[in-house]
Amino acid sequence: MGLAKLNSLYREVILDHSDHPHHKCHLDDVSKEIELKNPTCGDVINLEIELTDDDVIKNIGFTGEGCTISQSSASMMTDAVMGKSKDEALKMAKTFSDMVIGKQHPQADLDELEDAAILSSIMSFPARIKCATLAWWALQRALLNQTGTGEG
Amino acid sequence: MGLAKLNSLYREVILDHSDHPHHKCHLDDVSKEIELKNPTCGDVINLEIELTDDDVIKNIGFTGEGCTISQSSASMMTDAVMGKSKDEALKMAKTFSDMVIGKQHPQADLDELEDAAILSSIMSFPARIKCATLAWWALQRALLNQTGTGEG
Amino acid sequence: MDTKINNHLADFPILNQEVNGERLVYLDNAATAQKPLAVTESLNHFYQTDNANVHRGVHTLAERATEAYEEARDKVQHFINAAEPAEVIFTKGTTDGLNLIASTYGEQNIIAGDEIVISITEHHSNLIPWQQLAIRKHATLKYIGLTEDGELDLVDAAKQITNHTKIVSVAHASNVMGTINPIAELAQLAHAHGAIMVADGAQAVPHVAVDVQALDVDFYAFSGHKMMGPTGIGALYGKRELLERIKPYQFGGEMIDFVHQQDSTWTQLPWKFEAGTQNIAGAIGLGAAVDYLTDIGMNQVAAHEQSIVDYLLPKLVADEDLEVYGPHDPAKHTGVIAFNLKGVHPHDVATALDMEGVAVRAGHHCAQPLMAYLNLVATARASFYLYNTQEDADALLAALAETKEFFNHGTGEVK
Amino acid sequence: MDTKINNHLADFPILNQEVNGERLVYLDNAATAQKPLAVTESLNHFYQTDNANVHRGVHTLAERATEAYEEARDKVQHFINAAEPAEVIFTKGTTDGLNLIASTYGEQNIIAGDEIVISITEHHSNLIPWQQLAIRKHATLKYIGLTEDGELDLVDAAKQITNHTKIVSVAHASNVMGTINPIAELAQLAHAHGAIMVADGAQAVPHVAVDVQALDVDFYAFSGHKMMGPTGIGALYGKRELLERIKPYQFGGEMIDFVHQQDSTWTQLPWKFEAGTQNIAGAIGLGAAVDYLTDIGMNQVAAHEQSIVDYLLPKLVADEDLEVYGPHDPAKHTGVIAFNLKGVHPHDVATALDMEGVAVRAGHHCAQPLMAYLNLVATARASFYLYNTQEDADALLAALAETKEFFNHGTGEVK
Ligand SMILES: Cc1ncc(COP(=O)(O)O)c(C=O)c1O
Ligand SMILES: Cc1ncc(COP(=O)(O)O)c(C=O)c1O
Repeated sequence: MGLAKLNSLYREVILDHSDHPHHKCHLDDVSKEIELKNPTCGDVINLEIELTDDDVIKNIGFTGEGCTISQSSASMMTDAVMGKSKDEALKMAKTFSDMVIGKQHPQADLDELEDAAILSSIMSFPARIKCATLAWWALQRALLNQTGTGEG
Repeated sequence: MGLAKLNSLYREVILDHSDHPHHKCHLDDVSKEIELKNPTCGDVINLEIELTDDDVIKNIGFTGEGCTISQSSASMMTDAVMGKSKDEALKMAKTFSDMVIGKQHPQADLDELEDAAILSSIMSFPARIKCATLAWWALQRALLNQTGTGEG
Repeated sequence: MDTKINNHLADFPILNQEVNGERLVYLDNAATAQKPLAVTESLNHFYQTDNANVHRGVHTLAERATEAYEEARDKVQHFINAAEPAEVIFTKGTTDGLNLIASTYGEQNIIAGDEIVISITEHHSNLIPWQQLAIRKHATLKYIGLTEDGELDLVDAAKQITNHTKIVSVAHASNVMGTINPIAELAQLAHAHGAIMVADGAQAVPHVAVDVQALDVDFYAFSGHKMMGPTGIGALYGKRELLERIKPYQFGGEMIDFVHQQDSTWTQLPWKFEAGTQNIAGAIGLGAAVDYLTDIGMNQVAAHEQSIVDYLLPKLVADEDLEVYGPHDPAKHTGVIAFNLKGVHPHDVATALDMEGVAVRAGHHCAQPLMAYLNLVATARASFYLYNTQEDADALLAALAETKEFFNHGTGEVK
Repeated sequence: MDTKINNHLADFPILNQEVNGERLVYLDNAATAQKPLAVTESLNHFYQTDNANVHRGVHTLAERATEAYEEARDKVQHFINAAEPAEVIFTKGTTDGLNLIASTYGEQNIIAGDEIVISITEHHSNLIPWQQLAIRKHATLKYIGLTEDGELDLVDAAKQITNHTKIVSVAHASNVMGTINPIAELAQLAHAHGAIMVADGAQAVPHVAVDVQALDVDFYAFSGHKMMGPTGIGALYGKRELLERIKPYQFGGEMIDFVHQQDSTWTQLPWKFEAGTQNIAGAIGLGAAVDYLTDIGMNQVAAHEQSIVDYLLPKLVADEDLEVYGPHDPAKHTGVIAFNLKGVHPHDVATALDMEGVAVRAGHHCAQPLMAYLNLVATARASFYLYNTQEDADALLAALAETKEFFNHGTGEVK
């Protein structure tokens, strides 16, 4: 039965995050904000970030709609970067982008990603990689003050 | 030996016409004139026709340069249409165009073409058909008062 | 299922494979069609016996290649019933053909204040070329809407098309709604207002008999790859009188008569529009696809697809967990069926179906304005062709049931 | 003749045939090249196992097709040493690529009074797009002339290229003169005057190692079919910075981010320039051709062709009945050799050679202004590739001798 293989992608934790996304909300104090769309599938993410004076992510929230993968990835991303410095968060975004295309990283880097590390399974589903990276792209672009573009 | 097959195209009469073309000259009295080029190979033919008041070809001459086939075809064409009425000449042009692409015509029509009928052998050399028809095209366009175009 | 069609399954070796451990059920035909052996063999034959560049060559291979290339044009001409081969221009595909018209006829004829009328269902390829032309020329781009049923609204068409309209361009068959549009009626409307009628035949030519003269279209573009021909080839039909009037689209070898340092003259139709070396093998392969379709008969092809739609569509429509777009009457629906599984994103649906071997598409189907109009982000889409069978329809239904189960009722590990 | 190359003859079944009862000697490679089995097999493999449309698909076949298509781009990138895959745009061929630049970069940047500089040897495909652009924009089209030897005159180039020059576009290798042009030097000249450098690589990429970064060209166009790839595919290299700046050429599916009713945004490189379904199988076949050439090694290919030229050219030059164009020094001559048999029209020559199985081209070779410049109407042209052998050169020499005999000294029945 083919669907059994779906369990390798849609692990419990992923379905859980997409059913009950964390930090899916608007913030009161927004330092950085971005709207990013994935033109391929129409998914959209709004990301709001509150930074402390010394560039630590004090709060983060996302809204928007999308598939299971993009929603749970956004949820897991917000969990992982909460309380991290801007530089740490950017490094994590890089680790994530590398991970999903199969580039090697030290285990310690992957551990940093917390739940998000489980999305390494996306590698076997190349057409879905963009769904997984959309939130991390948004994070990166927001922190670097880039505008939203189509590239999700 | 492959060249033996050339004899089927370059018959004695054809080589003769191309070496010693008939009516390769300018006329004093010109009723119709056309310059036609074959853009594929750069061949060019200038055709001058003197018509009587009742539209009979009183004199005809051509100049220009081209390959063996186009030169001899022009020579044979001028022989064939000399003294013919405009309508007869147009009919001969049609017969010739049909003949070289293999369309059937009554023997009487082919006989009208005189030496030119021998160019039916061009059928086996499709890339050379344009060389053979250039002069007849020029005749037709000149008689119908059309201008020269690239179509040779 | 008629046996005649099923006999053809053996012609498509690609369908005889497993993906993800399941039999491949290819239902992405609106994106591109599979190729029968007759087509790949025609490519092999050309490359291995006749390959040469066409038209200018005197040698034997060049003669053979030229003959095969022009014979392919004749086949296409007869397939769509164009009046003469010179009215058939080989292109890269539908997109190339539509851009050609917008950049030549459009560029030469549209002025500020003119209207271009398309429909809201248009594929981006029959939308953006006109949109950008309208922007360049300060013309107005207008959209014909849909009826409740999802069909093109002819009443609205009669409103949108006015005496300011210069070009009407509509898909002959929609790649999302599964509808056949009334091109002949639109052409009449357009002509009555002095406009020309362009049709995008990408989804029509592969599936129904098309007669460009009966439709009275001025231009008609389609792709080879969707009708089982090779990629990189398509054709643009144009009425001679219009083709004569418009300027060349690209410049280069083969499309000229005389080239001087500071000016040039163009050769006759259709070559005036075929600059440079064309996709010669592609054209010949397209000719083979035309032969293949003609052999079966387009009415037979259409009837076969209809029989699948008659079987499948009511079952999909009856499923309360599914939203099915376009007309729900099978008689009005082509083999292109867009749908959504409620509560599951179409990308997840497509991934799940793929795990069951069923290949469908998910996304906006290059029709973002239509998605916005329907208030959708994306849909899944199954699309059928002559080699699909009732078993394929059943496989889709079974895989959809499993997908529903997986996402909505738990997998044994979730929820 | 090196055996490594001759071992490859078996890869070209088309060469193993007789035409007109004689062994086929294919010397029309400048028009199009023959395809090794590796290329036709890559097409068969794609069509029979992976065929799907690329990019938007979620299903397995679409993933495989996308991967194969983008892998082909990577191969081309490395083959010409572009900095990144995004700088490689798939086109229909050289003509398509050059028209793209003229219609985008040219259209956006050329204004009245500007100069565009090309050379007198240009193929119509690298001439008419610029000529028509110049006419549209009231710009000036200037020509770089030749030295006595038939080489591009760098002294003249330095005169023609001025501070008014915006675009210089020259063939990397001439399809008539058999010369390699000094593109790097021209690029330096162009850049020193603030112009961009475009090169037409149609006759270079198949035969010599090309490094677009070393040449420092801004754009570089070439065709797949002349380098043993399929017809209907080619590539255009452009520096990212320039490609980012120019507007799309065609509009349609795949090249957009967002499409609204009245406006759209374009996606990133290289897809911004690839509207609609591309020649997917063609690109993959081109990738296979690149692999094939890389496997042999471009230096080996060039050396093999040089060895034939070294053998043949002096013999042709020594023949008083022949007029040989381009440099007479074999070291300066590529495998493209244009010539005339005195007193016999080149069309008659080509027909005669064809009777001997020897396929050459006759005509103006899409270079009418060059013909006028050289005071010629037409020439014959033999052009060699890696599968040609010294025996092929001998066959040409023998057939030429017979042709001379036939036309000049009687056939037993004439004169
Ligand atoms: C130098 C040169 N440029 C351009 C072209 C045009 O190439 P294509 O016909 O493949 O577009 C050719 C081929 O004939 C050529 O030899
Ligand atoms: C209705 C419609 N028009 C145009 C196109 C574009 O065709 P192509 O991508 O072959 O140029 C498509 C195919 O996706 C289509 O479905």
